[in-house]
Parts: sequence; C-alpha cells; structure tokens
Amino acid sequence: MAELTFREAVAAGIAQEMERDERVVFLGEDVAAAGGVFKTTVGLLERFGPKRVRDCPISEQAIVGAAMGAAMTGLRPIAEIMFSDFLAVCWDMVANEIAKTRYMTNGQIALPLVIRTANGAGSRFGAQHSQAVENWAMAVPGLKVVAPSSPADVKGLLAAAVRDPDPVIFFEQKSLYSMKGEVPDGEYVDELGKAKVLRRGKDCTIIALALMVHRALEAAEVLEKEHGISCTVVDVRSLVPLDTRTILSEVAKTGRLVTVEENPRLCGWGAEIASIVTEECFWDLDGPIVRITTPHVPLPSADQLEDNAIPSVARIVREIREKID
Amino acid sequence: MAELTFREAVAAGIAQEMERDERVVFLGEDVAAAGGVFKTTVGLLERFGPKRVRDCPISEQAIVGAAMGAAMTGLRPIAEIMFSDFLAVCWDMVANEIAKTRYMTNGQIALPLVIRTANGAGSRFGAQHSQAVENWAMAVPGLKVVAPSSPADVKGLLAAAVRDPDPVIFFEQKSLYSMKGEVPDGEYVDELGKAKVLRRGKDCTIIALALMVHRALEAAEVLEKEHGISCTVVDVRSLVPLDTRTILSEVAKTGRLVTVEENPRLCGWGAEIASIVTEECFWDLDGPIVRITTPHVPLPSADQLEDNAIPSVARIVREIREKID
Amino acid sequence: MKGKKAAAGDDIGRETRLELYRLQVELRYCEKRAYDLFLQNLVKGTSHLSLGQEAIAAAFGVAMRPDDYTFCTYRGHAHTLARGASMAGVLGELMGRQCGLLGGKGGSMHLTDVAHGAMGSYAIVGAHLPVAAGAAWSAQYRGTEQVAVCFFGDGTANIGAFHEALNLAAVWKLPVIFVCENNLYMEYTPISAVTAVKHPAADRASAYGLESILVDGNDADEVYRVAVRTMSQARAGGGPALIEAKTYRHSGHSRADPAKYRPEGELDKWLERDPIKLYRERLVKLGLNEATLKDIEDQALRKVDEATAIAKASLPPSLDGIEKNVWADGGAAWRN
Amino acid sequence: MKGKKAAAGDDIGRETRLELYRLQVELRYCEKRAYDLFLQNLVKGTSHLSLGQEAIAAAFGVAMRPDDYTFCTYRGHAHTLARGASMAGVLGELMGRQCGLLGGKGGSMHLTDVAHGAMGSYAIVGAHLPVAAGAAWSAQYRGTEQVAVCFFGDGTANIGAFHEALNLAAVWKLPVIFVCENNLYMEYTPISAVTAVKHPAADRASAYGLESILVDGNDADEVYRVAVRTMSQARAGGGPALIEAKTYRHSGHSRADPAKYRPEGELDKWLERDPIKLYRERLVKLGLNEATLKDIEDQALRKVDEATAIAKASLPPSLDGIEKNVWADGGAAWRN
Ligand SMILES: Cc1ncc(C[n+]2csc(CCOP(=O)(O)OP(=O)(O)O)c2C)c(N)n1
Ligand SMILES: Cc1ncc(C[n+]2csc(CCOP(=O)(O)OP(=O)(O)O)c2C)c(N)n1
Ligand SMILES: [Mg+2]
Ligand SMILES: [Mg+2]
Repeated sequence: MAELTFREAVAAGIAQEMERDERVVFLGEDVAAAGGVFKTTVGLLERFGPKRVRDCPISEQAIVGAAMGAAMTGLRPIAEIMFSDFLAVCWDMVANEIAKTRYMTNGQIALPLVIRTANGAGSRFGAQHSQAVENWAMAVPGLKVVAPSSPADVKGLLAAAVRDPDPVIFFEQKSLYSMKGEVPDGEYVDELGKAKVLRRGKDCTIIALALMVHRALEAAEVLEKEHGISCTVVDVRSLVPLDTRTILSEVAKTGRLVTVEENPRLCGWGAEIASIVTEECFWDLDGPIVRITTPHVPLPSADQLEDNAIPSVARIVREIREKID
Repeated sequence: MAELTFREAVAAGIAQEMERDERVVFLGEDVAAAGGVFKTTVGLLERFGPKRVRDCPISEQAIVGAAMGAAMTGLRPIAEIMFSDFLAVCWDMVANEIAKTRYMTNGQIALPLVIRTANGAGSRFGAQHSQAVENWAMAVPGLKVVAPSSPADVKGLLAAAVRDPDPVIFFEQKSLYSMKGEVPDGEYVDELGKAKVLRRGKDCTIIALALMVHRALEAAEVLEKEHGISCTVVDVRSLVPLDTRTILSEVAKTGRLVTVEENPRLCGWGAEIASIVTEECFWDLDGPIVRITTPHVPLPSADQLEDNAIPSVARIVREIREKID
Repeated sequence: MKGKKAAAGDDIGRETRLELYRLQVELRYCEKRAYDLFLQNLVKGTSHLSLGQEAIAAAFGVAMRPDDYTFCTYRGHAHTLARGASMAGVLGELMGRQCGLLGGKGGSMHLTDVAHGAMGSYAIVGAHLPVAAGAAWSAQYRGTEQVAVCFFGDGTANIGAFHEALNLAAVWKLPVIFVCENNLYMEYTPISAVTAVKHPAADRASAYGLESILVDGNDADEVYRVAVRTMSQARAGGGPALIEAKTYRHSGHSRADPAKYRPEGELDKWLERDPIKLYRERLVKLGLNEATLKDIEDQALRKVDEATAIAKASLPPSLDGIEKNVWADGGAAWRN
Repeated sequence: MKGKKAAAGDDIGRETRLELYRLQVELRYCEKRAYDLFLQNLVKGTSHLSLGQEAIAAAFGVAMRPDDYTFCTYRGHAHTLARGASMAGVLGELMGRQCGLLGGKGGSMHLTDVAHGAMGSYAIVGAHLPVAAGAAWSAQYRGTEQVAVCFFGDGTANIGAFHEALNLAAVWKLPVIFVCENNLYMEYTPISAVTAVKHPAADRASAYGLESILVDGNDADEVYRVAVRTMSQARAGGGPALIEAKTYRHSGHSRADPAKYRPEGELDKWLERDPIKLYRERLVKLGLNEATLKDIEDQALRKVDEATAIAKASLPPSLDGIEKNVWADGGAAWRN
C-alpha cells in the first residue's frame, strides 16, 4: 500500500487505465503541459505523450462532444471539466446527447466515456466555482454518477468508471484533493454501485457522500462519545447505480435516516433517498427522516460565510441531537 | 369570462403585460413573424411591433443572456426557449448567471425576467424534445419555478411572473396547448407560490403538476366511483416558492401522500416534497409515500411507447389501489 | 474544378453519374412517401423532409468510403439513406414500428445506422458538430484515414457549438467535413434576418483559418467534386473543411409547417432549379438514354413501395422496450 | 489616428493624459496591494491580477460616460476600479469583509458596483458577452445612447457564447464594445496552441461583418483613441465593435499560479513594455514635469493605503447574510 493524496490518486487511476488500454485518451483544459489546475494530472503528458493527453481550448461543448464522438468510434475518452459548475456550459452535450444516445439508437451507439470534474465548496471561490451538482447528473437518465471520498476510492472507482461501458460523471471533491490515504498497489479496480458502511450504530443511519462522509464520521464520533447517540455511517459513493439494498437495510436496522448533503436543499440526492426509504421501508422508520443540506442559496465566498453555509460537524451533531431521540 | 386555449392564454398573458408596461419586451426564435412554433405568440408582433417583439438567431445563450442584460438595466424581458430540453444549451446562463447574480452582488443587481418554455411529452418527438425538466430548475437556488395546468392559470401566473422582481422559469406543458378553459376577462393576475386544492377526499392526497393534474383528477374520479377510494388532489402550480403549508396540511388530513410526476424518477420534485413531508409531518402519515413517475429512462418516441412511459390515468389508479389501502 | 474537363463532365464519369442520379431519385421518392404516410396519419411524430436538398446527401453518399462517418440533423432521412440504411428501417422508424432503425425509440429526428456509418441524427441544433469532430479525432488517433462528414443547416451557423467545433477541428487538423446546407431559412425565419454575414458558413471559414467554400447545393456534380476534394485532403492529414451548399427545401420546415412565410414566387423559382430535374437534363445532354433513366426511376419506386409494405406490416414495438437499452447491459436499472 | 496630430499627442490633451496616468498608477498600486494582502493571508479566495494590463482598463475608464456599462471577468479588479468603485470596497471584498462591494458574498471574481456602472464580474468564461449585448439592447431600446463595454481574454474567443453574442450584437446593431485583452495565455496554455487563427478576436471580426481592430494594449493612448472612436460610433447607432488589445500579465493567471510555463525572457521583454513605464516616459517627453507625476504617484499610494486601512478594520460579514438577498425581498425563502 502506498500513501497517496486524493489528487495523486486521480493521476494514478488515469495512468493505470491508459497503461492498460491504448483506447483510453484524456483531454481537457490545461491538463497536459500544466498537469491540471488542481495538479490532478501531473505527469500524464510526459508518460503518455501529446497524442493521448491533450490540451484543449476553452470550449467545453467541444471537449465533451469530442469525447462523445470518440467514444462511439472505438476510443475510451476521459474528459476533464475543470469545475463541475462548468457542466452547465456543456449541459446539452451531457444531459441531452451523451445520456440519451444509447437509448434513442436502441443500443446501436455505445458511449464508454468518463467526465471527471472538480466539485464542491471550501475554496472561497464563490457561487460559480463551488457547487456540488451531483444531483444535476443524477436527475438525468442515462448517466452513471460517482463521487468518491478517499484516495483509494478515487483510484478504484475511476478505474471502474473507465472500464464501464456507459458514460460516467465522476465528481472529485475539491476540498479533498489534499487528503492522504492508503491506496492499494498494483492494478486496482473497484465496483460502481456499491455503498460502504463505514461505521455501525443502533440509533440512526447517516447517509453521506464525498466530503460529507468525513464530517458525518466525525459527527458520529462526537455523538457517540458526548451524547450517547450511536450512528451508522454509509458512504453512498455511487448515486447511479444506487446501492438501495445497503441503504434500505441499514436504515431498517436503526429505524432512523439522516442524509448529509453538500448541495443546496431542493431536489438533492438525499431527497431521492428519503423518498425511496419512505416508500420502501416506511414501517421500519421510527421517526422523521432528517435532511442536513446547504440552505437553498447560491454559495457565498467569504470564508466564514462559506463555512457556515455547508453542513459542518457541529451542525450535524446539533441537528441529530435535536431530531433523533 | 372568455374561453381560451392554453396557447391563446399565453399570448393573452404576454399581451396584457406588454400593454401595461413598456419595459416588457419579448424575444425568442420564430416568435415574432411566425407567432411561435406552437402558435403561442400569434399577434404580438402585429400589436407591439418589431422593437418589442424580436426574432432571434438560434443562439439560446445569447437569447437568455440578452434577457439577463436587459433585465439588469431596466427592462422586463420575457424570453422564449422553444423546448425546455434546450434549456440545457443555455444552462450556464440560467443556472449560474441568472440564478446567482442577485445573491453574488448582495442585491445590487435585480433580474426581473421570465423564461417561458414548452415542456413535457406527448408529441412523439423523442427524448430530446419531450422532457419535463421542472426539477432541473427547482434544484437551482435563485430561480422561481412555475408550471400551470389550465388556461386561466397560464394567464394569471404568467402575469404574476412578469411582475415578479425575480427570475421565473415558466413551464408550459406542450400537451396542454390545445386545452380550452375559461379565463377571466380584463386584467388578471394570480399569485406565485400558491397551490390549489382541486378536490378533497379522505383517503389519500395526490400532489400533481401541469398535465399530471388532469390525470390525477381523472384517476381520483375513477378511484372514487369504482373503488371507493377518495382522494384529495392538489395542483402545486409553483415549485418555487413552494406552498408547503397547503401541501403539509392536506397530507396531514388524509395521512397518505402520492406524487404524480411526469419527469423521470430520480430527484424529481416529488422526491423533495416526499422528503419535506416525511420530515415535517411524519407522525401524520398512515403509510408509505408513493411516487408515480416516468421510469428513469430517456423518453421513447413511438406513440405506444411514449404513452406507456409517462404516468397514465390507468397507472395512477392501479398504483393507488395497490398501495393505498 | 470549373475548367474544361469539368465542363465536359468527364471528370466524374458515367457510372458515378448514374449512381448520383439513382440515389437522388431514391431519396426523393422515399421522402415523398414519408409525406404520403404522414397524410395517412401513419407517421405519428414530427418529420423534416429534405425535398429539394437531395443533391447534397446523394453526392456525399456516393463520394464517401463505406467506413466514413455521417452525422446529421433531425432533417436526416436523406443522409441516413444515402449511406445505405434500409428504407424499410427508415420508414418503419417514422411510423414507430418494430422494424424501425431504432425500434421506435428514436423516431424521425434520430435516425441512426451505425453499420452503415450513419452515426446518428441529432435534434438539438449544433450539438453534433463537436461529436463529429470527436469521431474524426478518433479516426486520426487510430490512423484509419476515415473521414467524418457533418451536415447542418444555415441557422446552425449561429449557435455556440458550431464555433467551438470548427475551432477545435482546425487546431487539431481533424479529418472532418462540415457541410452547411443553406436552405435560406432557420425554421420559419429567413436566415438573413438573424445572421451578421451573407453566407452563414462560407463567410466564417476564415475565422478558423479555413478556405471559404460556397457551392451550388442543387448540382450533384458540383457537390460531388467538392466532397471528393475536401475528403481526400482530410484523409491525407490536411485537416477539416467547411462547405456551404446553397439549396432550398420544397416543403415546410416540418410536417406542422405550411411555409406561408415564403415570399410569393420563391418556391417556383427554386422548383425550376430542382436538383433532380436539372440532373436528369444534364444526363440526357451527356447522351444517356431515356430508357436507362426511366429504369432507374422505376426501380426506385419499386424499392420505396417494397419498403413501405414492410414497414406497414411491421408491428408496433413491444412495451418492454421502454425499459431497455438505457445501459450497455440492455436494461434500465438505476439501483440494485 | 497614426497621423501627425496623434504623434504630437495633442488629440488627447494634457488633462486626459494625466487622468490616464493617474488611473493606471492607481490600478497598479491597488493590484500590488491585493497581492501583498494575499501574501499576508488576508485574501482568502482566489484572485486574478491585471498587473501589466492596466492601460486597457484605464483607457476605457477615462473614455466611458458615467452611465455606460462595464462587464468584466474574474480578472476584473482594474475594470471595476476604473469606473470609480471604492478601493476599500474592492480590497474589502477580496478580504471577505463587511465593507466589501458585495459584503463578502461574491469575492474577487464577482466585483460589481452598479452605482458606478460596473455591472458585474463574471467567472465563467464567455457568459458575460451575451449579457453585455443585452444591456446594450436595453440602452438601444430606451434610447439613452449608453454603451456597454465587455472585457474578456484571448481564451474566451474560443467559447460558444462569444460567437452567439457577437452575431446577435451585429445583427441588432447593438451599442456594445467587445474588448479582447489578448495576454497570450488562456490560463496556463499559450493561446496559439488552442486557436485556429493568429489573432483570436481580430481575425474573427469579419465573421460578424465587423472591422478587424488590433491595438497595442500597453499603450493607453492607443486604447483610448480606439475606445473613443468605437463608442461614439456605437452611440450614433453604428453598432458593435470588436477590439483586440495585445498585452501581457506580469504575474501568474491567479494566485495559485507561479507561471512557470512561460518561456524564459518573455516576462522581461514585456516588462520593458510595461504600460505605466512607457506612459510615464511619454508624459515626460511631452513636457510634463517630474513633480506632477510624482505627486500623482504619491496620491495613488495614499489612496491605496487608506483603502487598505479601512478594509483591514472592517469586520467579517455577519452570518445572517448567508440567507439574504437570494430574492428581491431580501430573503431566501423558497417556501411559505
Ligand atoms: C438548440 C436548438 N434550438 C432550437 C431548435 C429548434 N429548431 C429545430 S430546427 C430549427 C431551425 C434550424 O435551421 P437550420 O439550421 O437552417 O436547418 P434546417 O432546418 O433549415 O435544415 C430550430 C430553430 C433546436 N432543435 N435546437
Ligand atoms: C467555461 C469556463 N471554462 C473554464 C474556466 C476556467 N478558466 C478560468 S480563467 C481561464 C482562462 C481564461 O483565459 P483568457 O480568456 O485568455 O483570460 P485571461 O485569464 O487571460 O484574462 C479558464 C480556462 C472558466 N472559468 N469557465
Ligand atoms: Mg435552414
Ligand atoms: Mg488570456
């Protein structure tokens, strides 16, 4: 096992797949010569050359569209959209073209491609560079949606995404890029569609994603030690496919569900999970489902404002104490 | 009261507001000389002239961007995006610029504008011209979101949207355009953020939007007459602001909630409502919340396929019979 | 191209010319049939006919290599057929039948036949230009000398994706030919009313360092020549081309459109320049006999009749198709 | 413009020249201060400095009418200040303080001061070009003879919104001036590596029927002249202009960037062409005395010092701001 940062794990995952499969190509803005603005792709140009690792103009529609055209003709492109907010600039390509083409063509066209993107808050970049938009992608049939919370998951899930025959939107939480963690050596591939139970408790099941997984775990420690509330924490990891089996069985065990979402409230992924739980294991519920989210506002940039907008450990503790008896 | 079609009510609403306020201008593709591809804006050019009613190139970003620039400098533009699917083409303008600008500028910039768009299935147009994407807009803080279900609501809510000081995305269900209904004569303005209880029952509360309101009403008739199940039907009308007061109190009365959504399942507006209900009136619930949606697939085009993909009266009846005792 | 040899017509040759004629006639008859089927209420969704624009589809269809890629728009019947797609598959798709190219899942606006290089019809204006660039990138990467040809309308030259695709294709020297079929209208609005330059595509070629190419889109030979030239340049690594082909659609924008916005006489003027009529006259002038041409026409009609019969006999798609082929595993499951 | 009169400099005049100098110096000092504050860890978010590009902002700032509109990018400190925005408001916003122009809600990338015509800084490349066109449309509609000026970078000329905005502005003859500040890099990538033409904006003007205008962006007089000319044309109904101003940024793209990708010597070469140094030399040549210039510089420094003190003394914004100003009613309620 080597210790890698989250950002190094991105490069490692891409490199592993490019090494293995000549069809894997990588494109984006400032990704080649500069190694990416988040330094997530350092060394790839040197290792795989300018034919496979390509710097692009500021043309998100062309980048994602080119990935689509390449994917349907035999390549397995990985495209970087620098900030997930910019998915909006090429949303037609993502939501209307890539997501729908296999279905519309009744399976004639396959689109094995990955769109990687830096997601989420914490850098004081303001409302146009800080959004957590996993729910945008989740709402569109035809897209797989993944958001890892650790360096090992980054490498394993990115490899799985590249090998997946369907389009995958891969969200990398910006605020986790410098996180370190053990990553298995050698070829390492994880599986899409599997949640991970990171901690088991008896009072409440907390479902979280990406950065929020760490906050949920920390909150669970505090709740256990200081307040005698014992929580299960589930890292969803993959929103599509969604591991409803794990989610439903873990909620059934504790009888309570809390989602912790970085996104603004309305139509977040937690709403979907809440609706599934309340439809499919209603009789196991011992009390209201609680959603802890960023309030439904665009994100402010000043540090204190930003920190107080997205769910903090303290807020998770407080809300669970108040709402879970 | 005059009887108008839904599409005539659109033109009537726009005309009423243009007549009243010189700052109201209207732009879109094929909207002026041709009166709109859905004939929703017939007569406006003749009545208000080419300075106020403008045909645009196929440049959705420019159309919506121009509306934004005009709104911040004293006008009150109404922009048409021909099909709501095309919101994806200008999603950055809508979700990142228009939605966030007031907040980011701490209130310095006001954006009183309306984006009208034809939404939903039923025309056998296929996956790229048939989506119901109200939830895309609902998920973005800073947008108001309206979807009327009758000619009277079209006129009244459109007028309210034009007068609203904030940006409003106004969804017009394509399949309702030929529907006829009584529309109040003279100046008529409704209010955003008010749901309407269209029918009261004691067994179950059905919450629906736009076309689905009519199917829910029909299903409620059948359920009452043929199966002895009596349903309340609530027309949400406005997703943002959301009339949670009416929703919560109507659900509390029957103890059961069913949402009927035209959108594909994941992260639909019904998920949000389910999560609110299950958080705020859990103890009033007598059983699982049921969501009836289009399956999570892009829409097929052939008539039988399309008809069987979106929720039908028969399916609503069947699911409520099976799931509501 | 405009020299003596071209004028004599011997640069193209009799066989190719007959092929160009045959294809134009087939496309014409099939589009007319699509219209008839619509009048019989057998075509349920919308449809956008290419009547009057067949020379462009036919010329490229003949000039392209079997493994080249076609990308087209909702107005894509002709381009799809021109690559060799089954006519019954096309008509069946318009009618929402099982035998349809897409099994009724896509409809008229999304015709696709990957086996014949027809890589999809795209219904959102401009979206397929970057996709075509991507297919060309893939060909370049794989070293196959395939070319991607991307057809679109005059109105499409005003959308952002056009700009991005052209720039990327030029910078990466991609083997992609962008073909703007300028039929004077973006839907119901004259293109001149919404465009800053006279020739929406040709006047913009220089913005991407490309040659400005304007061609008579109603002359199959002219289009064929420019197709051959630009595609062989692209195959040789010379990069993309942007071609503007002037043409006219005889019917409305789509089935819903009676095209009343056209000035009086405009259609008549263009009917005189009907590409098929012109081409037939040319062939006769070049010495081809009436019987040969008549034979081509009869065969085309038979082909259309047969296809119609197959499509009409085909059943509606089975309902379980609704939840098929979202994913590569054939299904639609978003959960376990 | 290049004639004898211009060479003598008397087309601009002493007062205006001093104003151009004063503004450039203020912008320079303020940007340097922003950098110092970042080194002191007082600027929390990102920031994109205009060091080296001040001549463009200053020239337009001086040439514009108070009621004209400015639209700029994340690299917008200079453009916002050039319209007269409070320096303490700008520095305070960078530091996330209550006195910030946006009360800490927007940060460095979103500086806005509507009272001074600074209609926002937009952080998503290209988005503000259509918005500027819209403001110009509004001015045209209201008949105010206001002009909208929209600043953006060389890299922005490759994005779709650029194309759409230019075409719409040209077709509608909108009073909007698009100013491309070509500083040779899109973020870390040389613009030439990703652009099909040499001059990303100027070589594309013809695609919108516009004059190709290339100007030395490090010469405030040159920029001033072209600003005056194009704006007066626009006010008179002559429609938009697209200007490409060649310049260079002295520092990295943003605070995170040490700019190691620049070839050796490039920065030095451009430092010799520092717009402020050049302008000072010109003023001296034109007979202005050293004391006057020194005085301007001292005053600018004092202004920056005072603004810094105010910003440093300002408190962090109060937390209830998080749920304020989503809507016109001042709140954030999405429900009743
Ligand atoms: C992004 C987008 N905007 C608008 C439309 C609606 N629309 C469909 S076809 C069309 C006109 C296209 O004109 P042109 O490019 O000239 O092609 P033609 O139909 O003439 O072949 C429009 C506006 C669309 N499909 N996509
Ligand atoms: C749509 C979009 N894509 C990418 C980015 C990231 N980004 C920010 S600035 C920049 C480079 C812009 O270059 P240029 O237009 O030349 O402006 P400059 O920074 O040089 O002033 C990029 C790629 C963005 N903000 N928006
Ligand atoms: Mg056209
Ligand atoms: Mg630049």
